[in-house]
Amino acid sequence: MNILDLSNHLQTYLVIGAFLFGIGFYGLLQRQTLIGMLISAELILAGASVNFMAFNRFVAPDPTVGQIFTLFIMAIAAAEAAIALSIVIAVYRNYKTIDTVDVADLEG
Amino acid sequence: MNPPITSADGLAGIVFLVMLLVTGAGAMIAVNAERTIRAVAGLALCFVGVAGIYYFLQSPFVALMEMLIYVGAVCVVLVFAVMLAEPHPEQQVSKRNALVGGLSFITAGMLTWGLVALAKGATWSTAAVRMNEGTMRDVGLSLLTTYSMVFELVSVVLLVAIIGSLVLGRAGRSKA
Amino acid sequence: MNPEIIRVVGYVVAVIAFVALNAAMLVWMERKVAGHIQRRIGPKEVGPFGILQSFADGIKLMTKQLIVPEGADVLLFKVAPMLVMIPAIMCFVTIPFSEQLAARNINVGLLLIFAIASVNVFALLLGGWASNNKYAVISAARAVSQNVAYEIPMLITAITVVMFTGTMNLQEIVLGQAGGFWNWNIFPVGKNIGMVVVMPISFLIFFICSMAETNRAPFDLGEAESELVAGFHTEYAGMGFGLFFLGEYANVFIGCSLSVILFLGGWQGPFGLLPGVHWFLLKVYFLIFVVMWMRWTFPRTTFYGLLNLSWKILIPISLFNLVLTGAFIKVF
Amino acid sequence: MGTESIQSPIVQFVALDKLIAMGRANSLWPLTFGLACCAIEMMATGCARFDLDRFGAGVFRPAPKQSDVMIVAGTISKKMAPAIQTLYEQMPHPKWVIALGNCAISGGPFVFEGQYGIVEGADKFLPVDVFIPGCPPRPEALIEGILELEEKITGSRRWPRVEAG
Amino acid sequence: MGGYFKEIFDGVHSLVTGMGVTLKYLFQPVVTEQYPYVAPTMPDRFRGHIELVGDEETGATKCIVCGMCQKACPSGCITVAGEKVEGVKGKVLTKYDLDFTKCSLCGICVESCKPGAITFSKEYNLAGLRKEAYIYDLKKRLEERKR
Amino acid sequence: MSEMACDKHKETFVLNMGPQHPATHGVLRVKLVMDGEYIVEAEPVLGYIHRMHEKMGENRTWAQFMPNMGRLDYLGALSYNHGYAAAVERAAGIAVPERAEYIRVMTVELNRISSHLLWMGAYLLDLGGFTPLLYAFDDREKILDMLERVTGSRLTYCYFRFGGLYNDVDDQFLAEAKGFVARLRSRLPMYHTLVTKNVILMQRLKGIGVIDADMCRRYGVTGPVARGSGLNYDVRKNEPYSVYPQFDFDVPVYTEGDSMARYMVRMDEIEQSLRIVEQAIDGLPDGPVMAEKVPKIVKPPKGDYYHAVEAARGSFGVRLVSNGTNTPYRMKLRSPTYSNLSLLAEVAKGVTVADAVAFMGSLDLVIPEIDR
Repeated sequence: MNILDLSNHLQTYLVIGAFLFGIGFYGLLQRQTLIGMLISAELILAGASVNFMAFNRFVAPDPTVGQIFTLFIMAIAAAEAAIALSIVIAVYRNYKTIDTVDVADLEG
Repeated sequence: MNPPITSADGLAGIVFLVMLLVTGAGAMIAVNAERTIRAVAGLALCFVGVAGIYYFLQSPFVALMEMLIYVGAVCVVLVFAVMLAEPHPEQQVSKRNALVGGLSFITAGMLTWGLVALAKGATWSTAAVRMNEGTMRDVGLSLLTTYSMVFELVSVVLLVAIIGSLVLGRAGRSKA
Repeated sequence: MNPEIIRVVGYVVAVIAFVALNAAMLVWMERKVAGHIQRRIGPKEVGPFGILQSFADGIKLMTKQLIVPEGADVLLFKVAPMLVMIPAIMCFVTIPFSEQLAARNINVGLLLIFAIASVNVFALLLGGWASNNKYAVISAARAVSQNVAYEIPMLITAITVVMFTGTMNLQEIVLGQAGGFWNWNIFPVGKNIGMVVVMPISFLIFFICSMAETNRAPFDLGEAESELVAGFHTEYAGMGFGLFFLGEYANVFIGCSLSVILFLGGWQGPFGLLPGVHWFLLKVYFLIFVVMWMRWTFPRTTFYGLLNLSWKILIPISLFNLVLTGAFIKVF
Repeated sequence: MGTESIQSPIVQFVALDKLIAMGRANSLWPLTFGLACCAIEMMATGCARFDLDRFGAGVFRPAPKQSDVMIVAGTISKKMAPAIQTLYEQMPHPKWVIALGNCAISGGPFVFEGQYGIVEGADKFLPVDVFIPGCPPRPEALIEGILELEEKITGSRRWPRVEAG
Repeated sequence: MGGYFKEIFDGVHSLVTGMGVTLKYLFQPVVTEQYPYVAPTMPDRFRGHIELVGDEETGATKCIVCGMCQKACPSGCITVAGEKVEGVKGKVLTKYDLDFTKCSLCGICVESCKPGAITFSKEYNLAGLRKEAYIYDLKKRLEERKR
Repeated sequence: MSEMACDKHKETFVLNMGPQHPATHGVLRVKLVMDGEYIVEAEPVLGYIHRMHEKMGENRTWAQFMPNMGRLDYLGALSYNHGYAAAVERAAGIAVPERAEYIRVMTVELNRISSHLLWMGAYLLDLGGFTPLLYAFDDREKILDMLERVTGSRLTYCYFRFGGLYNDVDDQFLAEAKGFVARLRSRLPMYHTLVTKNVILMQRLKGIGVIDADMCRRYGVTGPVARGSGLNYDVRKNEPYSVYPQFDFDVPVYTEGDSMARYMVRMDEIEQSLRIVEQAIDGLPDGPVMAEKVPKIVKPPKGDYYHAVEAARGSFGVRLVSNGTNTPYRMKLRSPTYSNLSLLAEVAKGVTVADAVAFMGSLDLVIPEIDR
């Protein structure tokens, strides 16, 4: 496999998807703030989307399915970002912080 | 297939490598940056890379939508969140202790390793016949015919999101 | 060497050179137009008619000391001006100056421009935030909410054009308007009599939105100097500021050329005259002149007036236009 | 003053230096900065009848970071002096100062024995390059001051000298 | 609904007429006086810094060293000195210094001068690199002008 | 300049407007406590151009204080000349020849027009419109040229003397003034098309910074600001001085109290001033311009004197305390914008920055006059 020919192999995309997922997962566990967690979640979604697109390109019989799925994920992500923004702001208004440790009394 | 570096394909290969690099670097910044604003910038960088990868997957439409929605909207919204909720760039949030960091790193590393091994090991059967070319027109057609449910769902999700964020934003303002 | 590579490199160099020269030219033109509107001369002493004024400014800006303010995010502070410039240059890739003169003919050219231009907003935000300056932050927030608000009617009107022409390929959109100004999309008497009602309004909305998107007066809230000193580039000195400036003019050019391509027939000449790049540039520079003319005539709007204009007037009308377009395409 | 605080390079490119000096001299962006009466004459100089923009000096920038020349137009009170100092320090090199009007040169008519409120001249705390006397000076004098500054930067004068009379 | 459209129409109309005004001026001649090329003439009463008046015939100063100008000046920018010389009535001017950087151009000195020995000059475009250049020795200037 | 001071528990932050800020035309500093784009509290900080005028008055002879008047309010310097000269004349009992008073009124009104024109331009500059400033300056330069021919200076006039004028006007001035009246009358409709009727301007000014008459009374607000709030108070009419009673002019009063009303008052005042100038030119009597019996060194008798005039920005009063010597014992200047500015803290509460700028501009601030 030539290094310049990577773009024509399914594995490349799967690996990068896995990396994005892994990095996102790590971030989700390790990040402290709501915004940081949201960013990590977006990375996980991006990893999933890359996989969808890759399968769509190489193995799917109908090459529109993956694209539509990715578009759907995008819409979800956009909605998620909007909601998250308002949650973050609401939390900030009430607790004056977005540190999840400080917001722990949200539980009860 | 082994394109020479000076040919058009070779050039495309280099660009692809750059895109991979950008994606990886962006993701790393997004997760590891000390300042939230840099994390968002890293996320934007990562999404630009992902958009490039989509372009190589022969779907320019999705690639451009990725740019438009993620970089132009989601990241901007995130920066807004940072601006509104974090007026002290100097003040850092407490770090989670090293044990959690190490554990999460190990967990995530194992997950990634497993997935990569899975991807490498498996053999993928290519579809014998492709129904269409997957161009923009095809995407549009199937979005309005076969997968019209997705279309409707997206609109419902967006509507709910709009109403939800309005309600949340409103509630915060009520004291003023 | 492969001719493909030479072609690519050639285009990149040509586009960058064009962006820089064009910005220099536009700055000079702006100052001249402003001068004559205000009954004064404007730049005059540097070169004939002061045409070298922008180059003097450029030399000066490039040799200025670079200052990074205390407490600023150094990396983002330095990256932001480039982030303004790079998308602007990339947008030029797909703009067809004439039938042959386009760096790349992309099937989704229109979408490409919108997608890449949206990065510009992000750059303003980063620049404003990284400056560690309150004026810059407020200004960046203003610029972005304005951009987001005006993106909606802009995209909707763009969709009406796409519905009407049936393509997102800029070349094909222009080719569809061949054969005299009665075929231009702004007043398509020759093609669809119903659209005559819709298109001029669409053009106006699109033009206003593109002005708002590029933060030009009377929508230059981000740079409202009486309120926010110099806006998001308050802390930028020398070439950092110069790049913001270049980027602004490049964006003005892109906005106007999009208006020309979508509505005014691109490189097509009126009366069925021979098409060519000169027609395109003529129309674009005329629109840019109108933009400048407006800037030197009107006071600045307020933030709330601006959002009202977008949400109460432009978006409803553009939605109505969209519906009408669908109807007219079916009827006529 | 001005350029002197930048270390002179080891290798000199005379032609390039000249070009840079020409560029700087013809693009002196003043800071929008009015203190008192003279500021109105400064505005008048920028307006249609005198048009400072002819010399490329008409781009009044509101932010110190983007301006090259500070026109101290008016009386400097002791309360204001630190702010002016800050503004000057915020301007990037190379930078110049023009003291416009008698107040900025020496305190002008507000100097009297036992005065407690004003700084007697901008040159007490700023490296002033060009002095323009008058109370207030006519706009022509400000144009002359800009030309004088250009002469100082490039070393030669491009414009005819006007003898008053 | 009608009000909505009327508002839009009125707004657009006002904007277009406004643009008409600026367009009209765009094509009108400029009003700029190009200073270094065209020197303006100052009106007779223009107040530059003060200057000693020479006698029309001899060119000698009319100043009688009465010190009225020095006393009248609100900012104290004038310093006059004279000495007794044999054979001449009154004092002879030895020094007439003007610190123009303190002057407020009020004209009280010119008004107070009984013999009309001082007048306003027409120097309207002073600018220089040194502030000491504006501390004038008017007596020397008069003598230079005589020559 | 911009310390990142912010109160963690109030969600507000402090924004500095000035002392070097494009919106303040001078060196006013306004400390704004902001909640997002909204102002919670606005506090003007004065003293950045304090030039000790009142102190100087106690150190100088009566005549030597005259040049200071030109530097107090450099936009309407002649009104201040007039106020001070009239106050001293009242104190010393000097009668002024009628021709001198006519010329005083004529030049003061021309000065008022130039001040209002500059205000209009600078206000539009605050609101982001650049071109009206240059058109206004175009007209203003004509006035300055005329006044320069008469007084010798363009801006900081020192033209009036106790008992009359420094020197007489000539026929050329009268002809030019007449020509100018015609010129400005033909230009005013242009300003209204370009500026007043502009929908953006209307949006920015209508209903912004509303002041009611009661507030004006409480703060001692005078001039166009008070007249924009329905207070029909003009020193020229209410406490007539000089030869103003001989002229026929109206006092424009608007009741809305918003920025637009103040704008309209000033624009209307330009027209009224043109009327006064026209009448003064036509009715200019012959005679001397200097009273005959003016002592060389003015020494008003012991006492306390006050004289107010209508300056471009409101009622300008001079209070003199004389102990019979050739220097004033105490000099108190009542400057109109000082009172007008004190409205800011109350009005700016709860408005956006852009509206605060529109409001501040409509007060027509001249900072050296506030700080004195």
